[in-house]
Amino acid sequence: METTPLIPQGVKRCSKLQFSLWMAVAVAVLLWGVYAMYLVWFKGLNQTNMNDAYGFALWIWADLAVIALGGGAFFTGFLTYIIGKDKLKNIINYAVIIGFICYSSALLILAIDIGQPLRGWFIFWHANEHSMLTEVAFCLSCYFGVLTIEFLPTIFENPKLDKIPFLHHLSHNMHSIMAVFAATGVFLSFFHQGSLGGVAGVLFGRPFSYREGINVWPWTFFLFTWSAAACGPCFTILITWITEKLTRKKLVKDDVIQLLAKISGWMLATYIIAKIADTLYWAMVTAPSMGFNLMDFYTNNPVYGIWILILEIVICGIVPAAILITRKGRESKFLLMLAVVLAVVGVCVNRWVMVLQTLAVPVVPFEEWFMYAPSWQEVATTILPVAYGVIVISLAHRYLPVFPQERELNPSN
Amino acid sequence: MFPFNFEWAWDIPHLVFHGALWYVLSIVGLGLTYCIIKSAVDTFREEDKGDNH
Amino acid sequence: MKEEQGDKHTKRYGMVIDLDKCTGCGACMVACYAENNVPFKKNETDKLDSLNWIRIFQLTNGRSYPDTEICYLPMPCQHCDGIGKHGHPPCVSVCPAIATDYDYSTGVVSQIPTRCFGCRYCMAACPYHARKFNWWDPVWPADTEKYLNPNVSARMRGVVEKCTFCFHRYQQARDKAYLEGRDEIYESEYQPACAQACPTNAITFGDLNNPDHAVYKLKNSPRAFRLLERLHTNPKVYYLSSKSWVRRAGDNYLENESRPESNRQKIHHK
Amino acid sequence: MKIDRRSFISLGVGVVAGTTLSPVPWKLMDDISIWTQNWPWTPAPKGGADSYKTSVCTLCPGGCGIQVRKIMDRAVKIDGLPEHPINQGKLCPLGLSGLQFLYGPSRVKSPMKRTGKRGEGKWQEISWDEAISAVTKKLKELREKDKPHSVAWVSGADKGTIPQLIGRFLTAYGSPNFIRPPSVHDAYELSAYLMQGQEGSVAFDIENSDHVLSFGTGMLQGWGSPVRMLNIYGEKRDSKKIVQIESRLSDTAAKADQWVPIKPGTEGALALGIAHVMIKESLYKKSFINKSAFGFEDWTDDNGTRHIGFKTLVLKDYDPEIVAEITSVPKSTIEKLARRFARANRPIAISGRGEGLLPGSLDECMAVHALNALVGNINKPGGVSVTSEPDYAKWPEVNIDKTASRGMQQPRIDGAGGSKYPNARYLLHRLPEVINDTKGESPVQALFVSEANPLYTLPDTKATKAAFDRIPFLVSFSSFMDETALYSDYILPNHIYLERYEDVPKPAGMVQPVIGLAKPVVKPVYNTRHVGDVVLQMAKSLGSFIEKAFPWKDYRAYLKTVFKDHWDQLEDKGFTEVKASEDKPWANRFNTATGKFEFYPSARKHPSKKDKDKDILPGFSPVPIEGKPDAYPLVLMPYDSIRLTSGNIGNPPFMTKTIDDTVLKDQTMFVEINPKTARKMGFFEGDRAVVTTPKGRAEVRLHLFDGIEPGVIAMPKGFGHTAYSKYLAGKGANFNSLIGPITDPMSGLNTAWGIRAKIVTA
Repeated sequence: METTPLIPQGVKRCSKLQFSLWMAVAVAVLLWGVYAMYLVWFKGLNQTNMNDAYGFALWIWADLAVIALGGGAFFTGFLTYIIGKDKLKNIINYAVIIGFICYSSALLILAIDIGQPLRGWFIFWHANEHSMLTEVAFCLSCYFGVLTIEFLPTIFENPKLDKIPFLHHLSHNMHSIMAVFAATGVFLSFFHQGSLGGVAGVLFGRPFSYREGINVWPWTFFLFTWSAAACGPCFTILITWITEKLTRKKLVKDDVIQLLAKISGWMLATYIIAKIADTLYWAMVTAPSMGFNLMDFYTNNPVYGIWILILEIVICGIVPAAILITRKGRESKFLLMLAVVLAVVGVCVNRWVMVLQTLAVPVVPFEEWFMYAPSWQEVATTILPVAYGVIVISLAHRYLPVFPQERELNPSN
Repeated sequence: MFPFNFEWAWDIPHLVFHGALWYVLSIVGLGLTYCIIKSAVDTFREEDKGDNH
Repeated sequence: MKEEQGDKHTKRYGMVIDLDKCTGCGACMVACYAENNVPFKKNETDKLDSLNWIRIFQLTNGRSYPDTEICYLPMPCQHCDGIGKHGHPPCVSVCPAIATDYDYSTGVVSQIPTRCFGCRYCMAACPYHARKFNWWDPVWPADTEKYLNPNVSARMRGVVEKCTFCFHRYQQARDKAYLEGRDEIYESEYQPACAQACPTNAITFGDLNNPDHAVYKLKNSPRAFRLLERLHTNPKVYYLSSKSWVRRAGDNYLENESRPESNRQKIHHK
Repeated sequence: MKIDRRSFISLGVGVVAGTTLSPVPWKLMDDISIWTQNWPWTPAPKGGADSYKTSVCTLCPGGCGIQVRKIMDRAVKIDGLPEHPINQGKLCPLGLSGLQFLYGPSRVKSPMKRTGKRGEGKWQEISWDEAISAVTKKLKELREKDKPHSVAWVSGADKGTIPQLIGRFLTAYGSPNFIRPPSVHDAYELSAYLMQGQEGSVAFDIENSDHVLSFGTGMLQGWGSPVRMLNIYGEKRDSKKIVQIESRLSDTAAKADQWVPIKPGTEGALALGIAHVMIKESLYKKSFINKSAFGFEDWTDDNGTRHIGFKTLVLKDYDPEIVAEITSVPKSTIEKLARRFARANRPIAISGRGEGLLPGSLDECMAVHALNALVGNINKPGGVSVTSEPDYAKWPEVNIDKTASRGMQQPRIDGAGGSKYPNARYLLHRLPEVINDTKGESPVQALFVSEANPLYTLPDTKATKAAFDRIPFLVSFSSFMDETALYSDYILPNHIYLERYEDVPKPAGMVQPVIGLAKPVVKPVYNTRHVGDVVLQMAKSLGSFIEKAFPWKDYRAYLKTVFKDHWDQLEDKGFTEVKASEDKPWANRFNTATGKFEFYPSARKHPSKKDKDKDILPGFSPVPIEGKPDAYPLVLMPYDSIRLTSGNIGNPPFMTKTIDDTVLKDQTMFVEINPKTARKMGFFEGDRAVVTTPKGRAEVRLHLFDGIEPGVIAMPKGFGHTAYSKYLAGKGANFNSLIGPITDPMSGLNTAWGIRAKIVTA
């Protein structure tokens, strides 16, 4: 264990060799993804298994999923800075970093996903404000900016950078008005998380995902924000737990995790009630008015059975909510982790069906179900952000004072 | 995005959407500018102090 | 299928396709390729990776030999008017960059390939799969580049394209009318390539608001139906069929649900 | 050091900030976007002056008028010519794809000489002079050997000035072997000749008919003039009933008022069963039968021999009960069909399967034609008539020398018009058999092929190839690298129709005597030459009396002489009506020995055996197909799709693009099979399988289709090309490679309509 000026004082870090090996693995995976990205950019989207029925596929799912999971940043920020749950300051840095990774990944995937990446800025320049995607793009970019601002002070707290007086002050000053940034971020997040829900919800040509709502906002708008607020913190807890396991030390105190888990639990519980109500209304009113029975969406195809609805709502919704809102459930390490994993899976399944199953369901009566499996290029470019995330977290953890409680929990010899 | 884009219209959806957008951008921009200026001022003051010592 | 009497000055161009007449010969598809510079590849058998602005579907009544019946159904972009008052097709409002638009003076849903940056949200929105993506760089082998129509730009890889009701022909007709000092465009002056070519005259095209145009009357035929009307996409492409199973195949119905009586009563059986 | 580093970092930060705040990145972003909108590898078609040229499409014998839109010197679109009487501004997918032939990848761009093995595709470009002298050298050599009759010319058509020019060339040279590929019209014309004594083309006035009883004719799948038929269907649908009799729910059957499924190959029996009902219920037109028909009732000839008539034969042998058993069409249906047909005002019965590239059985054709006689709807508006060929192309006789004269007296190689098949004119399908059966030197020493692709279109591809291997000199005039061109020794590429003059005779089956003129709408794109000019140049090169037989400067001059009075209108409008001088189309004139319509065609003499009345009268004997049922439990039939050409013109990429994914997937074609048959054999939709017939095998996939009779499988014609470009070659299998010809012993025509087959898992 060595300490250089680069590593925050009073914390233990693994050896340079160990760190390098770990990074090498991550970089190798990253390069694989970069190669696939290169293929897609230079040869075009024919490198994917998408087609005219699957204009949206794995990548859009990945986008929706990482943004939902990155929701931990805004919701923890909301709780910390706006509600004033000061305890959560002990995890907010990490939540912000995870959010930062998720959002930058989402932007990268979007840049790969569009057919004309060099014209991608048209979404801003020639914006159609009626499009949910425009709203997403603006909020996503703005919020990514906010996340960067939220992340920067932590970077400046690196011992080496902190020595630069300007950065030292900047870090301090940014901290001092962080609530303003966080509030803006929360405002943006409420909208783009919702807009992502709106993306599928407004498709009145797609009976599987179409939902009524209030004014221009379909119910999915609110459900997406809600579920991101519920499951994002779960993802933060999960990643914190994984980081603790990998670094073999405790980084955040249990009471912090418990508080976050409890709030998540109640969010999840209320969300799942709303989701069930939404599903019932959709299955009994919306879809039949379009000529569809609930089971039309879950039969006559090799993949999408009713199991996926049960998985999403019962197994990955009701079960984790029940665990998290009960003290006993929360306090059992196993049940807690089970619950956060289920919640994370649940939100991913929700995003999957809202994108992929929406497109799989035949709407024209004389068409059949459309099935899709991603090409390796799509898989590689989707794993790319994971590798990137591992690298950023590793670097951040090694060089930045991410966890305020780390020193207290791991007193040095 | 700007009033000089030809698809711009002075209607309610545009005003609501872009109003919100520019509002947010202003807050973030002003906040950031404030931090940078304040930090620069702080830095100079500190240096002045250091000089005085 | 209630139609309000439209304003005489606002045109709503639309199409009526008589499925009783359509023999599935494919002339509309080929005429469209030739008119609109639609490219071709070695393998065009993956119909979800095949640029077709109009595609012919074969419908069957699902009964076994010898009671089987088939019906051909050509499907171009439906140029939906959308929910509520027209101008809100499923695809237009979702496009983040206004690369597709609803033209209020004609009702045509346009597509600007140079504006499109290929997000494909419109494709996800369109229940008819009328929108096609340029997955590949278009290639015209040998000297085939020479036959390209200068009135329609060739689309580059990475953008969405679709049927435009041959809007360039409308522009040409409008310019001609203007030069001749006319306000009105004659019905015959603006016909898309598919309607022009159709050897059985199954495709009729014109202004749905204009009582002098053939489509005006045809759309109110008791044989008329539209695809997926229950979604309120409000298409401007009408179909005619004297077979009730075909009309039923145009939309989704719950088991034991019947088509609305208003349509069924008026059917004359041939 | 520290300061250096610091200032370095500051500098870097400054540069980045400065650049970001400067207009450079924004301008760059904009420029890159503009570049993506104008990618140099995505063509931007140039504009220019707009013009339209009228012409006629000759991609099939339909004779549709076209207008070609041009931008400067480029042809950019082909549309139908609105004022043309055949297509009225409409066009079929093939005609609309025309420019893909003009500019497409399968064109032969210059005269070529084979350098590799036959079919290997190794060529040397040669000049036109070299090409013509190479060909005439061979012709001279054969004449010197006193073998002018060993030259044969396969021409895609026999009507029009180019085929006549070729015919004249062969006559002058001394060969009787002008051969045209078979067509259903061979059977129609032969039936009309035998029963009506009229020579000429058979016209079906479907426009004015009110009831069409079709025995499998692909009226909407390319039969006759395809756009004319589609136009009638679209425009006059309500004024007529269409009944389609066939064992597969074809496009025509699907659009008919009634589809009558039938056991394949028994159509003739059904026609006779219908005749039985009409006669028995006295529903036939007595005025016509009594006054204008012969052989209906029993009769006694000059020698006092008693003969049975059609009535006796039909009443005795074709009771609906029996016919129902043969055809599997229920008795009640037969009766209904007969009554409806008889009660219609202007009913037409029409035979011939699919698009009509196969002549089919003469007996069947005559049996169906007998129905037209029973309703007396012959040589009448709304009926079936025979129109003589217009006689605009008349030239002085050719003076020939002794060699040529001896050559001309030799029997035709295909046996048509000879002692065995006296009534047939061309029997191309027999050519491979004749060559393969001849020991020693091939009877064909030189084969010329123009506007035809026998190596693809003839049944039994293997045998055809074997025969071609024995022909020492093979010349193709094809504009495209088709199978025959690919296999030949020299290619002398013709202009395509958009680059050349050519008269277009009245399309088959049509009443109105419309003659069209194809005109060059663009300058020749490649180094090709009009086959008419090449013939004239060959004649010139052969010299002496042959040269003298062709006194024209070039083909256009010749064409102008031919059309004299009609030329101006042809040049101006692109079409004209030319009536045969001595024939009124509706004249009720039978040129038979009796001067009547003959149910008992006295001209139908079987050369070998003693004729029985039953052999002469239209009757039904099951048309045999190859293969034993125990080894080959299924029956394989071809079907024609209007989206897939099956003749000498290979399918253009546009049309191939329209083909459904249940017909072709990747490079594999589908064979249609009834779900019941498939289930019994354990097959599912899309399964890969191998179809085997006594003639060949093909790897296919299976498409379960309810519209096909159990036990029957069907595959489209037009796939399985080995030549042309990658946009066609290698897709599916050629039906002709799975079937052999079956020669009708009476007429010599090829009657094969299917073959027995089996399928096994691939």
